[in-house]
Amino acid sequence: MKKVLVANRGEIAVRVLRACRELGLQTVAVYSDVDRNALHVRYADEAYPIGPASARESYLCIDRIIEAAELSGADAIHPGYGFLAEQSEFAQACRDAGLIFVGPRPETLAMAGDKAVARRIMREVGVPIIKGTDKELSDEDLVAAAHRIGTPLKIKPAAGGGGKGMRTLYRLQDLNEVLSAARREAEAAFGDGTLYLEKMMEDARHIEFQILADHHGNTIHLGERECSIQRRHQKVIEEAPSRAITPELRQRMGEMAVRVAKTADYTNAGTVEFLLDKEGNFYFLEMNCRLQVEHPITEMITGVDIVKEQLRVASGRKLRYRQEDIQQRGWALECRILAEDPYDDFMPSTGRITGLHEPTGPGVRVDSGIYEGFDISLYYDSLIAKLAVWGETRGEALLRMRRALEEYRVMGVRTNIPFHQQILNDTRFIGGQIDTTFLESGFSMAEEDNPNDVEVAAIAAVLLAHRQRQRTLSIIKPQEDQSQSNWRRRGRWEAVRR
Amino acid sequence: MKKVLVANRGEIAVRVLRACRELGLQTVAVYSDVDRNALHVRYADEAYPIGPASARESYLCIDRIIEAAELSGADAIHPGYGFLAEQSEFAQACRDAGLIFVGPRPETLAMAGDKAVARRIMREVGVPIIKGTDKELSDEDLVAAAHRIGTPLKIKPAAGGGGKGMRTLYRLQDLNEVLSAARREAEAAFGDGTLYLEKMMEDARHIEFQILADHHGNTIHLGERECSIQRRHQKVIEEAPSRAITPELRQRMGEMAVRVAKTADYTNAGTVEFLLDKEGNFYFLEMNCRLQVEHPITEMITGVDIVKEQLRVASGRKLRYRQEDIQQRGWALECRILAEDPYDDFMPSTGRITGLHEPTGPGVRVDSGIYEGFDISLYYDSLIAKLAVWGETRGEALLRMRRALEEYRVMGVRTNIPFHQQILNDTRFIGGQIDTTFLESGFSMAEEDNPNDVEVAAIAAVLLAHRQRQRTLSIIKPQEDQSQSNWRRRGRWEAVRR
Amino acid sequence: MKYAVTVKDQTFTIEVMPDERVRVGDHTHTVDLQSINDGFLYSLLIDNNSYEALIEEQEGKYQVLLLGELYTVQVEDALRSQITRRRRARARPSGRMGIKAPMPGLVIDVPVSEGQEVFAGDVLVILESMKMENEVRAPRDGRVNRVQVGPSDTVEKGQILVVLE
Amino acid sequence: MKYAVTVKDQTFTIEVMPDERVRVGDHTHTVDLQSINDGFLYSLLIDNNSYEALIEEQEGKYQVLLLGELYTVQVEDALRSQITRRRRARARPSGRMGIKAPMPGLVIDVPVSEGQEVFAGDVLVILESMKMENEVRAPRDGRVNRVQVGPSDTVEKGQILVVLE
Repeated sequence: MKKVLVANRGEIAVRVLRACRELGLQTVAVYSDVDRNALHVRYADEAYPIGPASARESYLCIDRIIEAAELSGADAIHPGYGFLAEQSEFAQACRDAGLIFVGPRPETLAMAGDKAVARRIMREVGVPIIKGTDKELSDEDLVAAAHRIGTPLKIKPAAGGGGKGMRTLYRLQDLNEVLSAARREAEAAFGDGTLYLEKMMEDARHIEFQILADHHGNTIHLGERECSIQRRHQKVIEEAPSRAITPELRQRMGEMAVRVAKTADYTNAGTVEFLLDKEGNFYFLEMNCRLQVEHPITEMITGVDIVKEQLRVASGRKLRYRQEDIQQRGWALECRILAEDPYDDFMPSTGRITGLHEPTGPGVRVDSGIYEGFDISLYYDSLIAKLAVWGETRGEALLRMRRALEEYRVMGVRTNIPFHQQILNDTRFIGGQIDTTFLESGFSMAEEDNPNDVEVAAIAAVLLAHRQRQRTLSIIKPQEDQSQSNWRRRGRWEAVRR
Repeated sequence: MKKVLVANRGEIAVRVLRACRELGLQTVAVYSDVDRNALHVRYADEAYPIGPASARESYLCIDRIIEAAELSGADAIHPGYGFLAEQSEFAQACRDAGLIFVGPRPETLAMAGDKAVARRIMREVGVPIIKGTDKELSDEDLVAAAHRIGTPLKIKPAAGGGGKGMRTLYRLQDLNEVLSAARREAEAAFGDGTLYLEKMMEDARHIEFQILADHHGNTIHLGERECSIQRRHQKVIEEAPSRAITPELRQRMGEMAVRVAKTADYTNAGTVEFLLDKEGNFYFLEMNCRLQVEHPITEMITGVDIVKEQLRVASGRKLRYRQEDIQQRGWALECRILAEDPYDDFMPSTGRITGLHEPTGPGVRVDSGIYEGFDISLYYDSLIAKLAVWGETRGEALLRMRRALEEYRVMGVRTNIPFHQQILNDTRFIGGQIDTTFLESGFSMAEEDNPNDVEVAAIAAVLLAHRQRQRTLSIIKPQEDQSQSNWRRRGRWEAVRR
Repeated sequence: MKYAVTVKDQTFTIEVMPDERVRVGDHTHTVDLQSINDGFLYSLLIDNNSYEALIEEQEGKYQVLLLGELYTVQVEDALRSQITRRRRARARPSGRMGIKAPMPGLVIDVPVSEGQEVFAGDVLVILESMKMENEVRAPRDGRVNRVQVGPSDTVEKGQILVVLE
Repeated sequence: MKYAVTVKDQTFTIEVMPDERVRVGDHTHTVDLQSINDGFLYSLLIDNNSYEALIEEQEGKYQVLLLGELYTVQVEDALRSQITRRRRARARPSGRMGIKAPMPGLVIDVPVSEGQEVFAGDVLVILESMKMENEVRAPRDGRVNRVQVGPSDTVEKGQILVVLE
């Protein structure tokens, strides 16, 4: 393996490019028309355009990506997460083109990728699963199954991952509407509208185990991540380890995760997701056959560079670690930084990043796909960066995360940073009393304000207003007009340059 | 301890403020007139002006800092490094004002702070030292001593630290000139022109041990740092651990470092510097009675937050670690990012930071005192940031550092980043064959160029020139004039606002 | 210069004095507001307390993001504020109502047609943005007067999608 | 449009063609230069190879920082370049020479006086900048014609400190 094409964009493409570079591998980026100046294009050794902005015509186009790999002479493709990462057709196309696919075999993807089928297979080898459906069903059969299982229940895309396209159903009469919306979204996001149902477990935690497996029969786990803080089935904050996991439970769940991976004949990095109830019972949810968004927190507590290990394993090497080599140290937290406005119902926010100051310093890691001057478009995921921190204890990590969030400044688009800040100030979160309903039950953006801060905000606004008024009254009026027409002219110049 | 005043500026003030914030302590910054918008002022809860730009009238003014502490109700002062950090008068003034000084006792500072005296005391308790002088001497006596010791020799400020004001003497006839320059610089930097001499050891490594000591008689070390890559006696790149140190040698040197600290009745964090020759003999150089610039690499391999431990120890708590709790993991490197031009004899470079992109991602830590829009002035140290990386092995750390340096973009001032990049490409450095003369003997900024890169540079320049010419010829001429006058107008507006 | 400053339901009378001071009620504070990098970011010292705020002006109001909280601040000339308030009281929403796109996006579906009766909460338009579907619902009962977009149209934030009457 | 481009002692003839291509010698390349954030930073694609360069124009030359190396590039109209070169050859240094400050700083000492003979390497001025002393030395033998600064003056980079003759 000498040259790796990264079939992705944004922070994860940058993450993979960094790993390649640190291994001395040459790198190839692919990009859609709106991503010419994206960070992954800037960081790669080579870059190939693969189509228009719409992901269906670029990042989801298997042919164009394989073509770019052939043009560039790449001998491997890393798919990142999302887009084509878990599509067995893509892994198969790589194999057919003689390219190493940095991920599991196409056969594994086909099996595990259909979450409904995966449920059945895991049940058969003794992995506990939640009540639900476990094969492709027509709408009619799904309706029948829903009545059998009862509400509340989850409707999930069989081809899904990352919480996309999931719906919760509380009233059976909403079933038809919810089914068609979920099918449409699944089709749009994964190119496959197959759905399955799962009884919703209340008061449960989302616990997942990171798996590494090589082509020589070695499979290990790197411990758990707790991902219960979710909004609309999207993980918002993750941590590792979990407060709910004792060493004994870690060992049992870890062994079960390894069994799941071995059953799926798994290779490369993957994640086994479980729900854990209050009694310590756990249930297999699904297997994510790719690098996970939240992999950095596992890297921070184990010292293992998961992406580098993916590349090594894919090139045929043995795992560098045995299970007993994996030692956890300290505590890590991750906040997903999304371009959405927590003060306006989490509406996506697009536009140019006009100012950016990312937190740094001890114990802080930022995986970012943006920079000052970059345009956030509406075409792709709203995840613009991940902020992860490490601390010797959960307490230190929490305080460090608060500090880092306070330092974070993004101008030009709205972000969910204030949302994270409020979660981190919530006493239940601080106490570790969390489950997957945390954000839906009883948590809302604070209404109560510190009276001192209200006055500070008032003073800040009045000083700015006063300054603007003074400027308008005296010298600066012409200056402002000038700068506007300047902008307009620059717009014209940009148009000419293209 | 509830509120801490940080008597410093730049990256180290930010570092200390972060630690305070993460411990829930309130923070107070002090600032000179040119630092109103500096990062440490922005990050602190409170900020007090203490005088004009010149450090002598602000950051070195004990009275003004004590006054700010009293005005703000701070109960502790952290001095950072440099400025007043090692001045016993300052520690004494804190004590007299009833403030906790986050550092050793004034008595320890007075003793260890005179490096010449410290040499004598350490020799007396059996610590090996290099041939030289060990008390305050007149110029006449220094000349006599120099003749006795012989060249090459080092002329060092007794009150010094951080390599400032050190000179190397190769020819005795230059002695008078070098002595007066060294005295002047020492006077300017430390307010004390006392000098001492030390025989220069060739082929030696600079190895230092990090010490932590509490007020209850517990003293431990956190292992070594290798700081042999120096230019004009300024450390440029540091690493931990050192390739030259075996576990057995680490134990012996560590025990000696602890003996030095105990002899000095040391409390808080400090560093014991040694020279290590090729035969494995080591010699005490000096004790740095403060937080060290390069402390992050020790933090990265031990997991100990040294600044937080400083604050805890200063408030009277016991050390949280015993010697056997300290486990090293992996390898860390640090590059000091300086505002100086490696292509123009390392001349200081000042001006406004017009663009900044700091590296992030796995294993990368940046401690920065700047941001886009900040003005680098000529009044203070040229250290604008520290880039540290961690890897499982030295090889991984090296490759990661290269990757991070490639990502680093500073616009508006020149930096020594290209210098670091070339050191990291040097085969001797990669092989770990380094000593304190590394940069002076046989290393220079590369003259040889990759022919492909030469052509790329030519194409880049010609495209820009062509674009500018097209612009001048057609539409853009008025635009350029406009934007210039716009700048001028903005300058005027700034003047009005003040 | 005196201003009436409203944050949520609180109104402050703040006097900006010429010498870097403000008076809020009976208290006088020394203030220093500095723009950081000519953007929306400001460093503010009030009597040696250091704050940092992102301030954006939107439709005459100031959105102040301070310590993780967003404050919408309205600043009016103290004299004129009474007049404005009276004028505002007169303005009333008309019977016709344009439903705006809450974000930029691609129209996936418009499950209503012109002339159709709709009830509050009914889905009017389905927009896709950043890979998520978002339903634009009717804020009140009414009849669809005009449908201004169709499937696969790209819309800007604030663009009118459907007019209700 | 043809240019003569000089980097160190190499000269390339580069033709910039209208369709995002350049010809260097016999080779034609597809190129795409994009300014990142309107600063000095550029992203450059040459036949799908991705580079990033900091480019600053200084005194008619381009300083290109690429992959940790600094290249000083001179770009001339291919036709005019010969004329320029001839003209340059005629220009010669005069006997009088202004010694410029290599950086901004504070003057600590000027150990020479007007009329004094100096030798190459002698210290003319001691400047302090960023806490380090820097000695400005005579680049050749000569006599001090004028001393234009004194101790505790603040000087800008490029300002003439001393004139040698």
